[in-house]
Amino acid sequence: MDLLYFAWVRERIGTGQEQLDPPEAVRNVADLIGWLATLSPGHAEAMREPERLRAAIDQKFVPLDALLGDAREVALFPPVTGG
Amino acid sequence: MDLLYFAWVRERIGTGQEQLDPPEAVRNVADLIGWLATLSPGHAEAMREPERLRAAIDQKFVPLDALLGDAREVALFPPVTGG
Amino acid sequence: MIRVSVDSAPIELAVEVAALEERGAGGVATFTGVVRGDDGITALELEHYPGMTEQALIALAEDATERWSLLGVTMVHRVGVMVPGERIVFVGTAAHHRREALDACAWLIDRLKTDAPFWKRERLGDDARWVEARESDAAAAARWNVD
Amino acid sequence: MIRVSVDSAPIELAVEVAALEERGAGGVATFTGVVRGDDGITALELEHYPGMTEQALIALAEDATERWSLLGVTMVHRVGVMVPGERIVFVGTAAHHRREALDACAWLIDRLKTDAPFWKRERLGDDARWVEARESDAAAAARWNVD
Repeated sequence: MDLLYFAWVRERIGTGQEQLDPPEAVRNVADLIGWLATLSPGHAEAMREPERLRAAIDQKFVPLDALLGDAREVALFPPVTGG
Repeated sequence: MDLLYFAWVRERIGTGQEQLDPPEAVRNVADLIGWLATLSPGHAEAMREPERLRAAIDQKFVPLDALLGDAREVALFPPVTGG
Repeated sequence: MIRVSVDSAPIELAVEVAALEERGAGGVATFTGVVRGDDGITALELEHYPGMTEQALIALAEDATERWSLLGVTMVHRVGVMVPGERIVFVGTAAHHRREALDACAWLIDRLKTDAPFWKRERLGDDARWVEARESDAAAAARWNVD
Repeated sequence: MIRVSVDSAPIELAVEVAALEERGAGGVATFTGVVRGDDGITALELEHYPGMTEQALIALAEDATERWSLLGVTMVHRVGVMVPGERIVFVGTAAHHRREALDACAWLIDRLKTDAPFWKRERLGDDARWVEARESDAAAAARWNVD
């Protein structure tokens, strides 16, 4: 699974992109956030407040309870601030 | 009193401006329209349908029942179509 | 902060927008009216009431700055003869907040249609006809009164 | 008819508007966001999600053409580093009727704020901070749902 990170999520983790293989128990985005938090201090810091995170699966915005299914690309980021 | 005419009112009358001295009995804009209609065939044609006319006294839009008072400039024209 | 112009020269949109952007605002909203060439229209003539027109536009711009928090208001109306594709009217607003700029811009063009003394005549080859006022314009201007 | 661009080059407003005017519409409405220099901001950085961003903007433009009768929709967003006074975003719509152009333009910028994956970081000299999303943007986007 390709993980993409943007804005301060990217900064805290220290990279904008990584390829990871989450365990079976990780079924939705919230699970993924919990699992990512265990990977490194940077990941932990980025995932510390899930309520401040937003997600996209295969380039579509999804709520945090969205199932990962056979997602190829999952992105995590703060609420958008364009325009 | 300066009379100004615009658009098809001007065209029918054949001039955009004239100086006239209406009689005492002409108290409001509607009276003025009625009196102007008697001045020439062109004036009559321009004033034929008062409901299609709009007016301004001293460069402010007014309804047709507005009193002329000591107006210096009265304009008659069709509904505006700018923009 | 308020700029009003009634002129027979073409409207310089880039210049007008640049002046609004220089107000230091976060957002600039504009509306530009363009002469349409459908229905066989070959030219459009715009007549106005010199003196009253400028006053009417200034009054609208001032009203807008009372209703909304604006850093700039520009209203430019072309008069005389113009051809399809040319700009008739430009309304632009600058504000810190986009909602103020957008609402004020929409309000100004709605009100200009009913409150400023301009008259349009369409030329269709050798023919010409005065454009009739539209009920929908009066309705559009009136709808702001319920705010 | 739909033009979407996400680019680090400055936004060429005159070019974008001219393209909309050429759609043969009676009216063109635009909104331009400009980097503000207040609060000591020296630069603004715009990050985005390549691929998803363009898709999101195209989806918004297509939605707008379903809601309103439009002849042209342009959405241009700048990314990278820009300084106060520069344009961040341009949204423009062309339509026969001004109401359609104005409403669609306002809708597009409201929705862009919540539906497109961009993130702003403000630089204040050597300092930098990510801009927080605003409740008011979500409210502005939601208010269109009651139509």
